[in-house]
Amino acid sequence: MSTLHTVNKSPFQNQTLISCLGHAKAGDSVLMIEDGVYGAMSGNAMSEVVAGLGANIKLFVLGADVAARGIDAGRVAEGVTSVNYEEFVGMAASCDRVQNWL
Amino acid sequence: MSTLHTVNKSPFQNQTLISCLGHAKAGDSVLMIEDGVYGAMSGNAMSEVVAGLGANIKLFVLGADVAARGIDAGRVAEGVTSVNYEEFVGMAASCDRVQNWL
Amino acid sequence: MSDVKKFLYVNRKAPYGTIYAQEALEVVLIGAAFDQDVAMAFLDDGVFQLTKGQDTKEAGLKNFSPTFRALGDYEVTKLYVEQESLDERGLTLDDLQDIQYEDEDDDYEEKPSIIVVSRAAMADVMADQDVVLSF
Amino acid sequence: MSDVKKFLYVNRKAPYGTIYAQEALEVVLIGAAFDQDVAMAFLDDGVFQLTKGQDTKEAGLKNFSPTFRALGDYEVTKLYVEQESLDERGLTLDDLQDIQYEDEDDDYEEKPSIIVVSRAAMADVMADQDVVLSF
Amino acid sequence: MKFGIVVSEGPYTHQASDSAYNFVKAALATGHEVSRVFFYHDGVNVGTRLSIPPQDDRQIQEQWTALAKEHELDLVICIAAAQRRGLLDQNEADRQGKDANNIAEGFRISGLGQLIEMGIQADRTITFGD
Amino acid sequence: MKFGIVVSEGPYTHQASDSAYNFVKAALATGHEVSRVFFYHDGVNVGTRLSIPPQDDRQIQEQWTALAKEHELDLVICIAAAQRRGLLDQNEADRQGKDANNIAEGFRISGLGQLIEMGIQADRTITFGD
Repeated sequence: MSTLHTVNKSPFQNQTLISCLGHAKAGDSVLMIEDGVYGAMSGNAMSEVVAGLGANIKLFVLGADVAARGIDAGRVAEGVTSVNYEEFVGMAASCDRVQNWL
Repeated sequence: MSTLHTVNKSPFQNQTLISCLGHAKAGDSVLMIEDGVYGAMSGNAMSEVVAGLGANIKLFVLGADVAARGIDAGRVAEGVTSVNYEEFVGMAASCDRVQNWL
Repeated sequence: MSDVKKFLYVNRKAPYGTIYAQEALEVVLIGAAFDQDVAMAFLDDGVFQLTKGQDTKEAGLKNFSPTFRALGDYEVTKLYVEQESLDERGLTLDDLQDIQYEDEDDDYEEKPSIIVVSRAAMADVMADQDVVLSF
Repeated sequence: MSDVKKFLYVNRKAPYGTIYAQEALEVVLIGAAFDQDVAMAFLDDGVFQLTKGQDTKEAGLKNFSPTFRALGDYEVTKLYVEQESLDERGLTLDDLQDIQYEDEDDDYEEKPSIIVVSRAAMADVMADQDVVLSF
Repeated sequence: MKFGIVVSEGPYTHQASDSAYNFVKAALATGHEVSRVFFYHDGVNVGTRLSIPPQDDRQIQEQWTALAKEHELDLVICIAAAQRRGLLDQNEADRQGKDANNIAEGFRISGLGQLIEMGIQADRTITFGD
Repeated sequence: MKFGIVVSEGPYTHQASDSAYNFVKAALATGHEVSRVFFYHDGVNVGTRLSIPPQDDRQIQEQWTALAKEHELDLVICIAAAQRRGLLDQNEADRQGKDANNIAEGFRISGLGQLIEMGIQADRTITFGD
């Protein structure tokens, strides 16, 4: 029994990613989309917070939204897996429910 | 030469109030409106941060938006002045410019 | 899967600045007719939706907060409110509306609809749903 | 007051998730025809607007980032970017587009439009304006 | 697997309707079913036929209308949210005494019950919003 | 003193248009002038005459139309933002080959230059948005 969570807000501007990670359970997946993809970058003021809160959670980022924002793939933090829309669909199908953090 | 700043976001959800207070200059006025009025409450996790950053700034809150949200007038932090729309207009007129933090 | 699904309406936003709280209530009221297992969750700024004494007259807005007290009539009786979210905002149960329902299985006794839960318990509630709708 | 006003366009939001960055640029381009003293400020998530290498094809969005490089042709040559906002986001000037203008007062020499300033200096820029439009 | 999709924000202003469109296309391309797309809050504005986006930008309403035609998608606009925001079909315009309608081909207006019904019938319900 | 007002969000969805309305009323009541109200981004949706808000709620478009009539306010809807979002007057509908228009009485559609002009002419420019 696991949940796929999506987050679409920048963690520099908005508390939503922090709240999501604080409620996700061990083994859940969190997918960062839209402006949420900034939460997947390494080497910034939020990186350690995200890595710490996400330690027991599987972290993903939508590659299309990473590319749109000019984030080099090499800047995506270690431990975050980049997926495309087909894989997003597959994740939604294989979890038990989807919770969208807006 | 002073600026009237307005902030309309909850500081619990969004970094805008912090950014505004970090850019306002000594003697400027910051008026909290709409969901921004939560930044004017005492006795919570943000109160000290706001009081600290706002030490040299005049803090105001729109009474109509405080009442709408069920915040008792006694819960507005010390040092924050409640104003009505006519006073808001007067403040906008007597400053040199208005900057709206959205 | 049984015919009854567990629906959770998640409220994380303050009222009035945006319409999400109000339009979430409209969904909940309509959804009540479908005989599903329904609950609402209030966390983060969503806890501000439940404050008592909301007076929107001077702001010129529609005060929808009385609707929360009508939820019991629609058999929406589980309003989970997160303790940590209250604490961070300096709120206690006393600051919230007294929302009750009549328990038809217990001689129509009036019981509180608000259930204050820890963040960990809120995570358990969320993980126990079939459908999560977020506002 | 002189006939020329100082206009500052303040950009605090990331691109693409919302339209504000794109529609701010549309205002700046139209405003350039009015012969005012114009500058743009990029702080908080607004610095993300200027990153190079934006590729919106797979997301199915319109890539408006090349417009920033055209600003010089419209005599919009002052793009203030806040150092602390870059630092917090792990960005350096190298991550941003190279935006230049031809200085007609200096034999059309190409000069950088981006001016990286401290938060204190950004506050000074803001306090020196007649009109501040926020996006 | 059957997906139900909620779109909660208007076109262009937020990326939500683009993300939903990409998700629905990918779901259909990988053999899944999309039982309904429900437009709520400002999402109702996706369904206006009066928008004229710049020619070099994506045409969001036309994308949805074409996708609905190709895959017989059920694009439902919430009537309560639509009334607040001025999105009408001819039936609603007649009923409310309005002199025009603005709904686009491929969309239909119906009640919030359709959202709950979608949640009951779909295997997964996913919201794209703000 | 002359105020110029920008409204950047749509009605009901955000409080911005309500706050702007209250500010404008208060400015007029205290002897100030409001040189123009400029509707940008989703703010253009304030000017649709097709909205049908619940009867027990405020009627935002009608409030603006009445205030404009009483005080000869200049309510300007940005044409570029309006085209994206499907807000048209008859002139625009004719020009773009659309079969309907939805603009309300008291509003007019014009270019972004009107925003800059307002900034130049007003003593203070204030934005209500999100």
